[in-house]
Amino acid sequence: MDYRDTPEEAEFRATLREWLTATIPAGWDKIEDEEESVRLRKDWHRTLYRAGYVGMSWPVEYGGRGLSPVYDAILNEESGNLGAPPLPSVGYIGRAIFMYASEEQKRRFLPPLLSGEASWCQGFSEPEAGSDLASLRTAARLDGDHYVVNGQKMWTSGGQYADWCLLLARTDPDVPKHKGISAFLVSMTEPGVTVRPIVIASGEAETAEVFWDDVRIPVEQRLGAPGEGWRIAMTTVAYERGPADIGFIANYRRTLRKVEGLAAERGLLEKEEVRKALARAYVRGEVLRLNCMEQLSMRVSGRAPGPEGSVAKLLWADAEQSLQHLAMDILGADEMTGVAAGWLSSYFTSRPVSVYGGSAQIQKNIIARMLDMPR
Amino acid sequence: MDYRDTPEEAEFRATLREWLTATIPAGWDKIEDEEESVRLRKDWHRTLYRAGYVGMSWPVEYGGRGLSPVYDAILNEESGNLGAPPLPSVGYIGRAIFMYASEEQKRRFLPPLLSGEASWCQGFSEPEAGSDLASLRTAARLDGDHYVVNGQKMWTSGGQYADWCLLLARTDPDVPKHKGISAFLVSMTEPGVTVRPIVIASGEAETAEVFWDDVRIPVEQRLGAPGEGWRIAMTTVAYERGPADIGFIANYRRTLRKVEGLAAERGLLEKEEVRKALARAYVRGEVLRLNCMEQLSMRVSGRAPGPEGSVAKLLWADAEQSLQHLAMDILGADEMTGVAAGWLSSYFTSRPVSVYGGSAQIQKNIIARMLDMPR
Amino acid sequence: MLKDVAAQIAGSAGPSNPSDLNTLDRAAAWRSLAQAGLLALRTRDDDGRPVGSGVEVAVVAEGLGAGLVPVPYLGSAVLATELLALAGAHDEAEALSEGDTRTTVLLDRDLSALAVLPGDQTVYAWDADGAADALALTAGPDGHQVVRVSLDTGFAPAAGSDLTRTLLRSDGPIDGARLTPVGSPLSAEALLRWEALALTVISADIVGVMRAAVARAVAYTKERVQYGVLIGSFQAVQHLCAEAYVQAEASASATNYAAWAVDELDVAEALLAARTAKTQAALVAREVTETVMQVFGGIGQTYEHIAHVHTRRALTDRQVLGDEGVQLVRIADVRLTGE
Amino acid sequence: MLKDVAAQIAGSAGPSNPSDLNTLDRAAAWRSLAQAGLLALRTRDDDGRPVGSGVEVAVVAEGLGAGLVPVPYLGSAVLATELLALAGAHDEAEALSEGDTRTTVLLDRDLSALAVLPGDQTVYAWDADGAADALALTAGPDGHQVVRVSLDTGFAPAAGSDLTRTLLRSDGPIDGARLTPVGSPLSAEALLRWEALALTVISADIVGVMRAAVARAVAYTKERVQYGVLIGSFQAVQHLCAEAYVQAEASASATNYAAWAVDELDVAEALLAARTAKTQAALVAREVTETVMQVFGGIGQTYEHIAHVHTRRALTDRQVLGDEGVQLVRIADVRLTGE
Repeated sequence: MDYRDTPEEAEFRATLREWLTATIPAGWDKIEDEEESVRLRKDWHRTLYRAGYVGMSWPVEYGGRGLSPVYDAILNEESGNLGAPPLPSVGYIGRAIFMYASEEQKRRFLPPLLSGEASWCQGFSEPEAGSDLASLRTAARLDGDHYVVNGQKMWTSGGQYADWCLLLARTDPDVPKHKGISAFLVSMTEPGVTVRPIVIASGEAETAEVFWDDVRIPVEQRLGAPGEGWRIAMTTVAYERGPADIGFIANYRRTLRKVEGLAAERGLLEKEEVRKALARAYVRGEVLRLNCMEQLSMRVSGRAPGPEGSVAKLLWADAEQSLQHLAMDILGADEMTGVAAGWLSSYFTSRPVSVYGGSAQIQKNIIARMLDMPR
Repeated sequence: MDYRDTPEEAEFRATLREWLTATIPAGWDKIEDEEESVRLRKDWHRTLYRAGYVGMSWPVEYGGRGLSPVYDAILNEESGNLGAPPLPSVGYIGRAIFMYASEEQKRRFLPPLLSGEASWCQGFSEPEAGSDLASLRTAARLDGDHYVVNGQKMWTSGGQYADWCLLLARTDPDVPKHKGISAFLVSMTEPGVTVRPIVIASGEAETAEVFWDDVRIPVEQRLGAPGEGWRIAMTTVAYERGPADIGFIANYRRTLRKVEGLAAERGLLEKEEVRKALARAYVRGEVLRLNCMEQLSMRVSGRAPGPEGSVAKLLWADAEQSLQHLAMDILGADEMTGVAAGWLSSYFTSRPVSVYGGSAQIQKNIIARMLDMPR
Repeated sequence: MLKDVAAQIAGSAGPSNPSDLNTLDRAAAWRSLAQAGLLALRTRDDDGRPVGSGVEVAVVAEGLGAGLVPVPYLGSAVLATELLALAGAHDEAEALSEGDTRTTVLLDRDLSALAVLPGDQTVYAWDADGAADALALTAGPDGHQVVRVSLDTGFAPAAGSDLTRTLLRSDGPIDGARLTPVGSPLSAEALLRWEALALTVISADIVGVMRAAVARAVAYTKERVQYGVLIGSFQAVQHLCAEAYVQAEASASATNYAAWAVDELDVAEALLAARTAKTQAALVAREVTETVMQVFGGIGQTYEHIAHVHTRRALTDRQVLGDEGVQLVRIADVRLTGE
Repeated sequence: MLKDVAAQIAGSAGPSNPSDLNTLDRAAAWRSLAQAGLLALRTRDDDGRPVGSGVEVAVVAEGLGAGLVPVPYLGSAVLATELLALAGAHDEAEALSEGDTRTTVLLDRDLSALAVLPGDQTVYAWDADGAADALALTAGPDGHQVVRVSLDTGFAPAAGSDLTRTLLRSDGPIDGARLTPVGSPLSAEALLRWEALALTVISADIVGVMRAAVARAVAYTKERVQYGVLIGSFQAVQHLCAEAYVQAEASASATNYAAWAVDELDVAEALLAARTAKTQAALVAREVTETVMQVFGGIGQTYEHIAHVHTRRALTDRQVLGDEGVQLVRIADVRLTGE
C-alpha cells in the first residue's frame, strides 16, 4: 500500500485545511456549558454539510459524493490536527438506513441525517444486556398499525440531545433470541420517551439511559423486516466508529504533545526514564495509526469491515489508557489534589474505552473466532 | 503472627548455621559433570540425615522429629543463605506413604527415603495428560499377584537418577477417569523401565521421560486401595514443594545480588531506571517471602495446605521470570552472544516455572474456585 | 477482636454507593471509634509504650479502608497522634483520642512529606475532616520541632480526587506567627519511625480498599448474567479476578510484616519494610481497582456506582508520603549504596 | 508474488524442529534465493535505483523469519549488499547477488552498531553463515569508509543464542592492514539510510518469527486435548493467543510502513519510522514468543521442540542495531529536542 496522498487527495487535504483554518469557531473548546456545547456541535455539523464534507463516502444517490473512505479519513485526521469540533457520526446510522430501509424511508430520513437537521442516537444496550446484546428485553408489541414499545435502554450516547433513535426491540418473544428482534426509527419526542443522563466516574454526563413507556411507533417506521433487527444491529456495529473514524489518532497526538509539555514544565525531560516513556507513547500512537491505515486501505479495496477491527480497538484502548497512566505518573499528586483535575477527568474518561462497544474481553473473543480457535 | 524466631528456633538456626558453614562441600556448585553433581546431592542427603536435618517435621513414629514445619523452613532458608547444595525432597513422597501405606510398606520404604539410601521420583504426568492429570493412560493390569504396567510418563524429574518411583496408573478403564487410577511404589531397576532425559530449551537435562513396557509390580507394592490413586496424587501435589520449600527465596536473594553486581560492573547503577528496577526486584522477592511465611504460619497452626498455595506459585513465577528479564535487560547482547551464556540458560530455566506443577492458568482457575466463582 | 470492631464500624459508616457520602453520619462513626478505644491506639501507656501495636493500628486502617469510611482515622488518630506522642506531647495525644477534637498533618504540595514551615509553599491538610488544626515541622538546631497550624485561616477546600477524605489547601505563605510548637524536638530516628508507621497504615488502607473492591467485583460476577450464564463462569473474568486477588493478597503480606516491624525491628529495618509494603500496594493499586471497574462493565464506569470510589481513594493513598517511584528510589539507596 | 516465493523457500529450508538445523540443505536454499533474484533486490539498476523496494525486501525478510530459515539473507543480501551499493561498489554488490560468495557485517560487542575499525575491541560477524568476509567502517576526513575484513583469521565461532544464524567473534585487535577499503566514502545521510533499511528488515524478520510462532501455537490449540476438550476452547488460552496475535499484527503494521518509508520518505522520517518499527517489534518479541512457549505447555519448554528457536531468534534480533531501549532514547531525542 501507498501511505502517501494521491494528487487528488493531496489537493483535497490542502483545500480542507484552508477551509478548516478559516472556519473552526474560535474558542469552541473553552465552552463549559453542556447545552451550548451541543448546540455548537450541531451547528458544526450543518457547516460541514454545507461545505460538502458530510457523507463524502456515501453513494451519490443517497446524497453522498461516492468518494473513497480515504476522504473521510483525511477529514478526521485534519479535524484532529487542527483542533476542530468533533465530527458528526452519520456513517453507521446511514449505513443501516441505506442498506435496509424502504425507498420512502430513505427519502425521509437520509437528507436530514446528512444535513444535521436531525441528530440520531442508538438504542441498543440495556441494563441486563450489555455485551450480550441479543438478550435485550425491550418489547415492541404490534397494536394495529403501531408498535407499542416498553423497556429501558442504557449507554445511549447523545440520547439527551438526539432527535431520532435507531431502536432495537423484541417483537417476537417466542423465537430464539437473535431472531425475535426488530429495528425501528423513532422520534425521541414521542410521548413516553424519557431520557436520563448517565454521569460517568469522571463526573461528566457522557451518555444516557432512555426509558420507553408505551411509546407508539407507526409500523412504517420499522426498519427492515420483522425479526431482521439483529442483522441490522450487526451491520451498524461493524460500521461503528473505530479509532480512525473519530479523529482519535489526531487527538492522541495532541494529547501526547500536552503530556510532553507537562514533563517539560516539571523539569522531567532530563530523566531518561521519562524520555523513554514519552517515546513509548509516541510509538503506541504510531502503531495504532498505521494499523488503522492498513484497515482503511482494505476497506478502500472493497472489503467490508471484519474482525481485524478488534485489533485496532484493543490497540486503541491500550494507547489511550497508557497515555493517561503516563500523564498521571508525570503529574503525581497534582492529579489527585485538584490542581490538574482535568487530567483526572480524562483518566476516568479513558477507562470505558475498554468496555463500551464491546469490552476488551469481547474483542479478544472475536479475535479467537477469527483465528478459528475451537468454541 | 510473629516473624521472629522463638528462642528455640533461634538456637536451632545458630547451630544449623555453624554446622552448614563447617559442612558444605567447598566448590560443589562448580561441578559441571551431571553424574558427579547427582552423586554430590545424594551424599549431601545422607550427610543431612546423619545430622538429623531430614524429615524434621515428620511424626516421630516414622523416623521424624515431630517438629513444627518452621524448622524445615529455617533449614531451607539457611541452606539458601549459605549456598548449600539443594535439599532433598522427601516431604511429598513421605506424606503419601505415611498417609496411605500399610505398616509393612512404611517400615520398608520410609527409613531409606529419609536416610537417602533410596531416592524417589514421581511418575504422574504423561504426554497426553499434562495439566489434565486424571486422563492418564498408563495401564496397570492385574496378572495373578503382579500388576503389569505399560505406558509412558513425562516430566518425571530426577527419573534418570531415582531408585524408586511413586507411579500412577490406570487399573480400571471402565469407571469414571478419576476413579480408575491406583498408585504404586516401583523400583526403577525393574526390567522394562527405560528412562530418557528431557533436555529443556536451556540445553540442560532438567527432567525425564520414562517408558514402562510390561513392567511387573508385586501387588504388595500398590499404595492404598485400588482406585485410590487420584486421592493419593492430590495429597502429594498439595504437599509438593512451593517456593518456600526449595530454598527458592534464599536463591532468589543470591541471584538478585548477582544481578545488582552485573549492573554495577556495567556502570548502570547511576541510572535511576536501573536502580528502580533492581529495587522492584527486591520488593518482589520480599513479597513472595512474606506471603510464604504467612502460609507457613497457617500450616503451623494446623491447616492443611490449601488453594492459597496458588497465590505463592503465581508470585513465584512472576518473581523468577521478572528477575531473569531484568538480568537480560542489563546484560543486553552479551546474553545472546554467548558471553553470558549461563544467564541465557537461567532465563530458559525460568520459563517452565509457570508451566510445571500446574500452569499459571491452572493456578488462576484454582483461585477462582477458592473465590467460589461459578463454574 | 479489633478486626471485627473495625469491620462493624465500617459496615455502618461505609458507603454502598457514592451518594451515601452525603448522608452518612460521620460524627457517629467517629464517636464509635473513640468509644471502642481505637483512637487511642497510638497514645502511650504509663511505661511510654504505644497502647496498640503497629499490627493493631494496621488492622483498623485496613478495616476502615475496606469500608471506604469517610473519617480521618489515618490523619488524626494515627499520623497526628503518633507525631504528638513521639514529641512527648502526651496530653495533646490523649485529647485527640477522646474524639472531641481532631488534628491532622500538613503535607507538601506533592503529598510526599510532612511540610516544613515557615515558608510560602503550597501545603495540604490531608484527611482533614473536622480537624481544627494540623501538624507540621520546623527545622531547628536540635532537630525538627512539631508545630500546630490552625486551619481556620488561609486554607480552602481542594477538589481532591478522593471522595472519602477532606483535603484543604493553603497557597501560603505561612509565617512563624501561625506556628505553635508542641512537645519537644524530635530525633531523626523518631521521625523515621513515624514515617515507617505512617507508610504502613497508608498501605493497610490501600490493602483494605483493594480487598473490598475485589470482593465486590467477585460478588457481582455471581449475580450478573450475560449470554445466559453468570459472568463469573467466564474464564477471562475468573482470571481477571484471580490476578487482582493475588496482587491484593501480596500487598497484604507485605503490609502485615511492615506493621509488625513498626514496633519490633530497628528503625532502618522497619522503614525498609514499610517502603516495601508501600511500593507493593501503590504499584498494584491502580491496576487492581481498574480491573474491578472493568469487571463491573458499563455500570462500573458510572459515577453513581461505588467502583470509582475505591479507585479514587487508592490513587490518592498511592501519592501520600510518596508513590512507588519515590519508595523504589529510597529502597535502591539502601540496597545499592547502603545509605 | 515475492511473498509466495519467500514462503516456498522458507517451507523447504525452514526447520520443523531444532534437529532439522543439522540436516537442512542451506546451500540449496541460498541457491534458490539467488535464482529467484532475491539476493539482488538491494543491488542498483542502471538508473542507480534499488532493484527491489524496501517493501519487497521486508516481505522476503518476513517470509524467511517466519520459516526460521538458517541462511544469512539479512547479513549478506541486505545489510552488506546495501552498504556496498551505497558506497558505489556495485560490482561487489552484484557479485554477492549471484550467491557464490557471501559477505556480512561486523557489529560492536553489544551488536548495536556497525563496528568502526581499526581497534582492539570485541566485534561480531553476525549472520555469517558461509561468509568469507564482513564489512565494517573506518572513520576518515570525508566521512565513513566501508572496509572489508576477512573472517579467516582472528574469528572464532561464538555460542550465540540464535540457533539459526552463525555468529563469529573476534576479541581483536584488528589493525589497518586487515582492512580493505571498498567503494567511496559514505555520506552521513547514506549511513542513516542504511540504518533505516537495516532496522526495518530486522523488524520484518521479528514480525515473521512472531507471526509464525503465534500461528503454530494457535494450530496446536486445535489439536491438543486436555480435560476432554481442545485446549483452544479455553478462554484463557484464546486470550493468550489473541493478545500475542494483536502484538504481532501491531508490529507488522509499523514494519510495513517503515519498509515503505525506506525509499519514499526523507531520511530523517524513514529512520524515525524504522526506529518506531524496531521499538515495537523488539518490545513485544520476548512476550509474544514466551506466550507461545506457554501455550505449548510442557512440550514447549523442551529443547527438541521448535518453540524456543523462535524465542532465540527473536531475542537476538531484538539486540541487533539496538533494542527498544536504544531506539526509544533516539526517538525521544527527535521528539523532545528535535535532534
